[in-house]
Amino acid sequence: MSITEPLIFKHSRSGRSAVGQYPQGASAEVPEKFRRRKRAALPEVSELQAVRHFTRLSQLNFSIDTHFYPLGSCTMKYNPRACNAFAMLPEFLGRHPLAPNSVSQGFLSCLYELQEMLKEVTGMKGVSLTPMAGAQGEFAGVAMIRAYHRARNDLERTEIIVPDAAHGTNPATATMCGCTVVEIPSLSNGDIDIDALKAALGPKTAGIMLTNPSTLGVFERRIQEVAKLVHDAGGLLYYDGANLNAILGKVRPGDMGFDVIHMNLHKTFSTPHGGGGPGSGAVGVGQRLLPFLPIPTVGKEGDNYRWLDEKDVPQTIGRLSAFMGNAGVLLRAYVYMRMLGREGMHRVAEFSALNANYLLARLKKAGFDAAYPERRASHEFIITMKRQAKELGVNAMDFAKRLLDYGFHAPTTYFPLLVPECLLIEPTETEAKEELDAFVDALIAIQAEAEQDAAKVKGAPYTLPVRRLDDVRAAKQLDLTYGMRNTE
Amino acid sequence: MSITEPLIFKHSRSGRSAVGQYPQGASAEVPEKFRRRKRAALPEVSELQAVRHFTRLSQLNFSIDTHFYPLGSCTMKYNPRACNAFAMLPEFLGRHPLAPNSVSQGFLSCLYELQEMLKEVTGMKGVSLTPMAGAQGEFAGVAMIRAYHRARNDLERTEIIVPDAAHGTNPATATMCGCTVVEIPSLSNGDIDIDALKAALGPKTAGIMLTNPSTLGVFERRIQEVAKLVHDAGGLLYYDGANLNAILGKVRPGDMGFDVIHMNLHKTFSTPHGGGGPGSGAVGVGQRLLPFLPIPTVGKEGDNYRWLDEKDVPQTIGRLSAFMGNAGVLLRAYVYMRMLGREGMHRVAEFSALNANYLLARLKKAGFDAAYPERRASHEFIITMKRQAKELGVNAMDFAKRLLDYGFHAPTTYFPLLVPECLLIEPTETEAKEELDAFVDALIAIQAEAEQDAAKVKGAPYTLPVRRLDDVRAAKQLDLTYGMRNTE
Amino acid sequence: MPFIPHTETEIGEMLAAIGAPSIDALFDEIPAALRIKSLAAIPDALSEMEVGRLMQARANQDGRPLNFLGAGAYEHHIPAAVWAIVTRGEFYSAYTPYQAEASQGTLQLLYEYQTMMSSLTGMEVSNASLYDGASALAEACLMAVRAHRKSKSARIVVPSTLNPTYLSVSRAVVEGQNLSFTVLPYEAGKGTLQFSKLEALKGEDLTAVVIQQPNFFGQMEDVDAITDWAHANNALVIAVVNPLSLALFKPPGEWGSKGVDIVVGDGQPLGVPLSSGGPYFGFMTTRMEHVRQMPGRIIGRTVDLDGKQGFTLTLQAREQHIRRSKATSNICTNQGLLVTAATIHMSLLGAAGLESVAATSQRQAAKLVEKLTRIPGVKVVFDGYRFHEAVLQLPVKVSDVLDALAKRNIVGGLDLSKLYPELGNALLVCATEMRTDADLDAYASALAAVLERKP
Amino acid sequence: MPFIPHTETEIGEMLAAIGAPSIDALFDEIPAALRIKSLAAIPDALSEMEVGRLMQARANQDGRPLNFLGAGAYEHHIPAAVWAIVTRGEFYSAYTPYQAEASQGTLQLLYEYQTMMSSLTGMEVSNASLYDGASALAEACLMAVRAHRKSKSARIVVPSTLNPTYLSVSRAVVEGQNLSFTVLPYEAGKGTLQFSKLEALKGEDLTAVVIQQPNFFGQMEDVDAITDWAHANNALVIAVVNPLSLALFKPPGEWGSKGVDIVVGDGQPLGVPLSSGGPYFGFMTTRMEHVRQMPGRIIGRTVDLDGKQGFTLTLQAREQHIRRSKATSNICTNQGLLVTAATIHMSLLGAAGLESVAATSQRQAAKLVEKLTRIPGVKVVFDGYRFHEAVLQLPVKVSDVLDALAKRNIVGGLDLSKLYPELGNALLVCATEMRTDADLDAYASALAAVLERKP
Ligand SMILES: Cc1ncc(COP(=O)(O)O)c(C=O)c1O
Ligand SMILES: Cc1ncc(COP(=O)(O)O)c(C=O)c1O
Repeated sequence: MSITEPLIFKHSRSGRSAVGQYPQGASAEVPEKFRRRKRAALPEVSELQAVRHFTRLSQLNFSIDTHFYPLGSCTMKYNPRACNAFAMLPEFLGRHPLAPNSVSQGFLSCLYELQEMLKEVTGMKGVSLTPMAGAQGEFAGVAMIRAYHRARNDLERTEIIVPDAAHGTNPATATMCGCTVVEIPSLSNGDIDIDALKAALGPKTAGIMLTNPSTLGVFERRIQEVAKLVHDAGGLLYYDGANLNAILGKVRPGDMGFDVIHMNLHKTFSTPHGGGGPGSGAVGVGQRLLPFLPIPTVGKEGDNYRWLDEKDVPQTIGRLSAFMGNAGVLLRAYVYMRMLGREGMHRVAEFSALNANYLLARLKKAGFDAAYPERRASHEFIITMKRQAKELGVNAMDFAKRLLDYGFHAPTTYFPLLVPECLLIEPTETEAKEELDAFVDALIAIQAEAEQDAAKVKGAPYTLPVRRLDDVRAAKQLDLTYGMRNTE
Repeated sequence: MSITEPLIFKHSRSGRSAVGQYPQGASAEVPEKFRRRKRAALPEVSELQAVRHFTRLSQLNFSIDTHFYPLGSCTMKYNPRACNAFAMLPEFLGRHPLAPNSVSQGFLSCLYELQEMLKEVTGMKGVSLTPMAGAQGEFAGVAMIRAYHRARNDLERTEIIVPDAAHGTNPATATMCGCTVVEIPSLSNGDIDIDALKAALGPKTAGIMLTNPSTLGVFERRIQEVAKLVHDAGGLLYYDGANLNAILGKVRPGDMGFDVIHMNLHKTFSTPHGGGGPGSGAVGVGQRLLPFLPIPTVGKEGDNYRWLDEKDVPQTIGRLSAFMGNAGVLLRAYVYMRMLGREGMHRVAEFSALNANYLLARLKKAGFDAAYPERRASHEFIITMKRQAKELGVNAMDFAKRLLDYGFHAPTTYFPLLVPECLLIEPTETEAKEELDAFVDALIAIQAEAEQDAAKVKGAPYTLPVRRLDDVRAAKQLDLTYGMRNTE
Repeated sequence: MPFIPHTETEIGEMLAAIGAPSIDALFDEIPAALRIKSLAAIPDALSEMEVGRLMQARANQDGRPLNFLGAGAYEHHIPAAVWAIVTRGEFYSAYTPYQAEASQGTLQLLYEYQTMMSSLTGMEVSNASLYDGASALAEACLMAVRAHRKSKSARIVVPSTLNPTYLSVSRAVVEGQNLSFTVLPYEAGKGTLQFSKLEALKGEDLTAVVIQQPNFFGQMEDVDAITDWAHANNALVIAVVNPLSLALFKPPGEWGSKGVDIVVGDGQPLGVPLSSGGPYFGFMTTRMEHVRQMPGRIIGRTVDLDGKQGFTLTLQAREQHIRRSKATSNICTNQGLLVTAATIHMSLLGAAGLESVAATSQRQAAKLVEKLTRIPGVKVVFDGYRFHEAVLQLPVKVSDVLDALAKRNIVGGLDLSKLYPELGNALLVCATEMRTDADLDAYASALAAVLERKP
Repeated sequence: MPFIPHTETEIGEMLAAIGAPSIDALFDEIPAALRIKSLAAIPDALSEMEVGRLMQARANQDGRPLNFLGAGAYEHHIPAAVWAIVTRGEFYSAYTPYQAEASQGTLQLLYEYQTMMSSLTGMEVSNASLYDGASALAEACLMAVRAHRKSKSARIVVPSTLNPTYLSVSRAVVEGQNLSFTVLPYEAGKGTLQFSKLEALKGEDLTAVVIQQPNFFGQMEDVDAITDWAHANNALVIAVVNPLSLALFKPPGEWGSKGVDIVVGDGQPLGVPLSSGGPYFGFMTTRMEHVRQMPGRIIGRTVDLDGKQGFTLTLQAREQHIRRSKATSNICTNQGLLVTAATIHMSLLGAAGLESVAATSQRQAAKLVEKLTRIPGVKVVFDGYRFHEAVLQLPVKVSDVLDALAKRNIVGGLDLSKLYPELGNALLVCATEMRTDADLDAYASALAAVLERKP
């Protein structure tokens, strides 16, 4: 089928245009000093050409709607179409973000109830929906931790402790918040090194950022002890909710002792990832951080909903977006939660764990090396290709690329950084057993290929629109816009 | 990329289900004698599985949105997305077909105006939108012709004259209407054989069915003479509007002397063809046939629109559909016509003719044989591969199949039946010159392949989900439902 | 130029290649006298934005009344996924799958559809759709005449409980072909076929008997008895069914001792919105022995040059493009996209889902009848088992009531007084799973108010 | 189980393979005391049909008022094709294109986007999006500090005509990093930066000067003079622009004698519906020399093993997943799907289309101002050239007027009285090409009525 598509600029001809799409005959008298002299080099194409071009481009992607996509830490589960349909009702799409409350009660009620539901599933006391992705949620969380210490005049607390398994956004966020990062190692069983934690804690400790289950795919069993240590040292606990899918309806971050959490609604609450975004990083806080929540949030008085702002939350860390974060994503999450309902929440963790543990069991049985063979998988787990890399010269990336030829998106590769040659595999609860079985079969087949003909695996993929791309060249001979280089 | 997809039944597991899609806990007490004993063997799949399955299936299709699709006689032009969006407004989708006129004025006004516009572009006096496809429009037309003669007590007129170039629906329709078909030949220049026509005409002549331009891709130049002959003989003229795209805004069937016409709204008026339908075969009539129009149509009294039925059109040939034909298709056509506007109507024929004549000129120059080299192309034209079939053993079908590998949908093959080894090529007005050029290049390349390695072309396609299919086996070893044969 | 990609330069180049002085010259074979001067009645072009505004204004005029009308078109929940996939360009903008290799998506889907419809109706084979339920019945009558060689009468027996429009359409379509219809009355008080009238036809040459189940009144016919009677009297049986109801009810393939011969109906309840009457789709299934008499496209599974499974149009020798004047029907374009919707819809709901939808619809309709008949003067006309529609008798003229209800934003049902004058002020009402209890209450109180002539 | 495909049999088989007695056992590493007992506050599951009804009811509460609000979010026509393609599963449900070979669709589109945005803003390079316009400005300030090594002050000069929320967000985001903002007042009567106040900063260590064009009042700043002044005084220049306006106006890359250094803004006017405030997307373009300081993802063109062109994420060493605490930003997930919309939108409209939309918007806004200022007591506050927004003075409290207008189904604009108390009863109004003359008249007569306290 169509396996490549030229750049849109190749379809462009001077004077061509989809004129039905804009008002005819308008012109503006722009004073010379403000006037644009030369039109931007946007493509000039017909409507059909644009539709055909972008439809064809879309077909070059793997996606949940077309492929099993076990990308660890990313929770690529089914994005219900209903969420999209109902979030895109014309009234919601047409609503101006600053429209008066009197013509916004429907929208506000959805957000309010979403806040309430998120409080319930996380065990938190307050929720702000404004952060626009996980990383911005982290920012909000750490900024609140800092604001808390500052409000108590505890000004020395600028260190954020982060396990080595943490996602890159954790340390990057700490830095953005003006904190310094103290990294602590993980034990070989995947748990945190408590001794290292103890050593790291002190009067400078602002807090710790944890994912639990961690990105190693295992649950931190001594979480209560960790919480106590950190709290006793005067720090607060931040929960990176990227892995909330693993525990939804089973255990709540608030009950584990966390003071603040962000939730990737685009993971656990199944809003689509859109090829890179948008997401939503709603934050939840315990009692201590309530005064600092980012604004706006939605309050309810009687039957009336209204925005809460600096007047209501005077100690707020402020605004993180021009309006109300990724409102449309919030509506999608709301619809999803209403469709799951109470029982559905529990099932999320149950079946994501069932799928992960089943896949792990089958892969172990097939001879693959689990990074933490003695542990339960959470909703994801790690296998390492260290042995294959050493013995056969076929590494984790080679397996990943070859999986594409077999019709599966690759797991997350080389993350977390501490496990060599790792594949972080997250099947999610919405995949059927036969899909998991087929994935195991593919890995077994690739293993056999690697043993017989390593070069074949290393040359993969073969059946995609392009073969393996030269990343080094991409970074060295920068070609970031059409026309930047003399390439066609 | 994904190149095959198992049958949906392969994804089915007993007890699996997308339970969010239906009410839970309902059951009906059905008396034993009416009760279904065994559930139908519908697939039992999750929502994700269904979405993934059908999304993947869709990717196996060529379509206007993805490929140049020069399928002669089918007018595969761009289907504006706006037509779909506005025809699918929730109010239109939710409207019950039998809802009272008082809550239907918006919908009725669109249909009324569509009737008026179609009258204007065809030069007819009345229009009924109810036929659900071209063939049903033909049925309506011939039935009206019969009704006309019968109303005049001219009961012998049961013969319908049809040129050999006619589409199969023409003779099939005549038969369905209880007429006998008299076929007349075409001349080698593509025009009708007037002598044969004269010979065929007589007291039994009910009428003649013509496409003009004909399916040979040429305009019948002596149409006025033909009209006079038929009328003088007491017959009526039926215009098969499948080729209206060729003359839209240039010449009107009514002005040529036709008494009745059907229009394929799914061709000229760009409603999508949906992989086989729905279409719409609205009919227009001149004065003589007005009393016989199929019902319902829409009338206007003052500012008020209402359905016209047997009370208003007592001589009607009746109803052809349970409600109002393919209403949603009609709305799409209405939107399309409003977007084209007056000037746009003229452009349709102009640019479809420009594209066809350009393509023909280039192909002739490249050495291909035009079926009617001395004639202007209309919106389409025929090349014949007779020479290639004879000299190289590579026939029209081989060229067609190989074109698929080059990323082009094939032209219509082996129709009209009278031109051997023909390809009927209709580029439509919405294709850009470079697309036509690329198509010519592909045909030239295939010609070269045919000369060098005929077997290669005859083995085509190679890059599609399947290679050439065994049609004979399909018809001999019938396998029409999953489970009919022991095949997997 | 909307939708036209040509630049001035290109037009020049193309004319040069053609050797024509102007675009106009391309039309020089058309007699000059015939050329259009102007299309004065066509309005100026609107931009997409403008036409969007226009269409929304038209849509607003009609609004979104609460609907209790069925009568052959039913409002059901359609999963959001259905039309999101149906409108994908690859389905939406493809032509009929003539080039099988480039149309495997549509072809495989149609094969899956044929399988599902055959199973739902309990028959062996299905075609890939006809226009709608009414015209499908017309085609079924013609097919019965072809299939039943021994019968010379071309006489079709239909009950008056058949959707009257289906009969009108059938009459119109078979008009030229000398078929005749014998309409049998229904049993007063029961609303089902008067069996004695059928018995009275014993010994006559009947080509086929049509049975609609549930019938136009929503009542259940004694299909087993009718089927067996017809077969015993050498007539074929054509079933007209609501496909959704088959999730609950015995499929036509099991009616009587050997099942019916042809099944038709409208597929609309399977994922197609009401949309003002169309596009819907007609379905048809039959026994294998009749497959060559079936009109419409049929898809078969076969293998490719490498022996790999694939799908293609088959038995095309029945069709107009091959057989021309001897084809089984003139149908060419069918309702493919709607079949796409139905196939996805059936896959998403499964048999369990359809059953639940049907059961809920029936329950809500029963509740509706109960609530409405509590209003003084409102009565149920027919006894017996019903699906999701019912005929009610009102104390006053039905059309006045419907007008008054429409003002209250309720589409209250179908006035039967013209179709069945003998029933007096009769109203056909319907409720599906889409009508909540609150909706039913809203109707009941509106109707009560209207009947009391409250404002 | 909604969205869960597992059958009872499969659950059993899977547990057996795992060697676990129950699903519950899979959670045995979680301390028992912590396990959730119930989630009482979560309501029961709704079916898709039910939630659809609920959401439509909520949507109906808000209705579809006629909108004259801009202030950073603008209502424009979006071609139907845009979101039909954007919501295709392959775009909608894909993750970030980490596996380049399986994501060429998204990657090529982003490369095309980068090209378009660079050209539109007159800069050399673009990233693949940030969250929104406000947070993009915050990132630009941080980037300026990194890029301008010679400046030690981390001091950013902003005009008070900058969208006040953009300043709030920037303050919140850079909070921990010791940046400072110096806010300069606007010229009364003109509504543009008081240049003398800028002059007064001469000689001080300024890291960057921010200019918004058109500014928050819709007025046009003297961007050339400010840019040149900033560069002459060793400060970088950050432009905040409405990308649509750039179809008419000089791009930031051409401001002053050498153009600005960083351009940011909100991409919403390019194909993204108002949608209650988001998701929108922030864009950022810059000079090549600063590319390594730019936050966010960047796509590069390269070749594959066979030398064929392909696209991939590049310069990842700037990003958090590689550089961790030393990354240019913590951003990971961005607003890819909105960029998809914008890229399709820009392709459909082209430069000519955007220009026409911008010009029409400006014309309609000018007409609106004219119509409204005919009402006694309504005045324009600022002279000078404007884009499609304007500040009006009302004779009475603005919030009361807006409430009264809302009752008439009109969203009348933004009350400036809290943000700019010195302006008194000031109202910021906007019109785009979506507002017809009839719409403007409707507003004018509603406002007149409200001001006369008519019912
Ligand atoms: C463990 C973890 N933390 C944080 C993030 C950041 O979330 P986002 O990408 O929404 O900013 C991610 C997502 O990639 C993650 O996997
Ligand atoms: C010349 C001609 N006539 C009639 C028809 C029949 O139209 P339809 O397929 O809509 O029934 C067609 C379409 O295939 C055609 O090309």
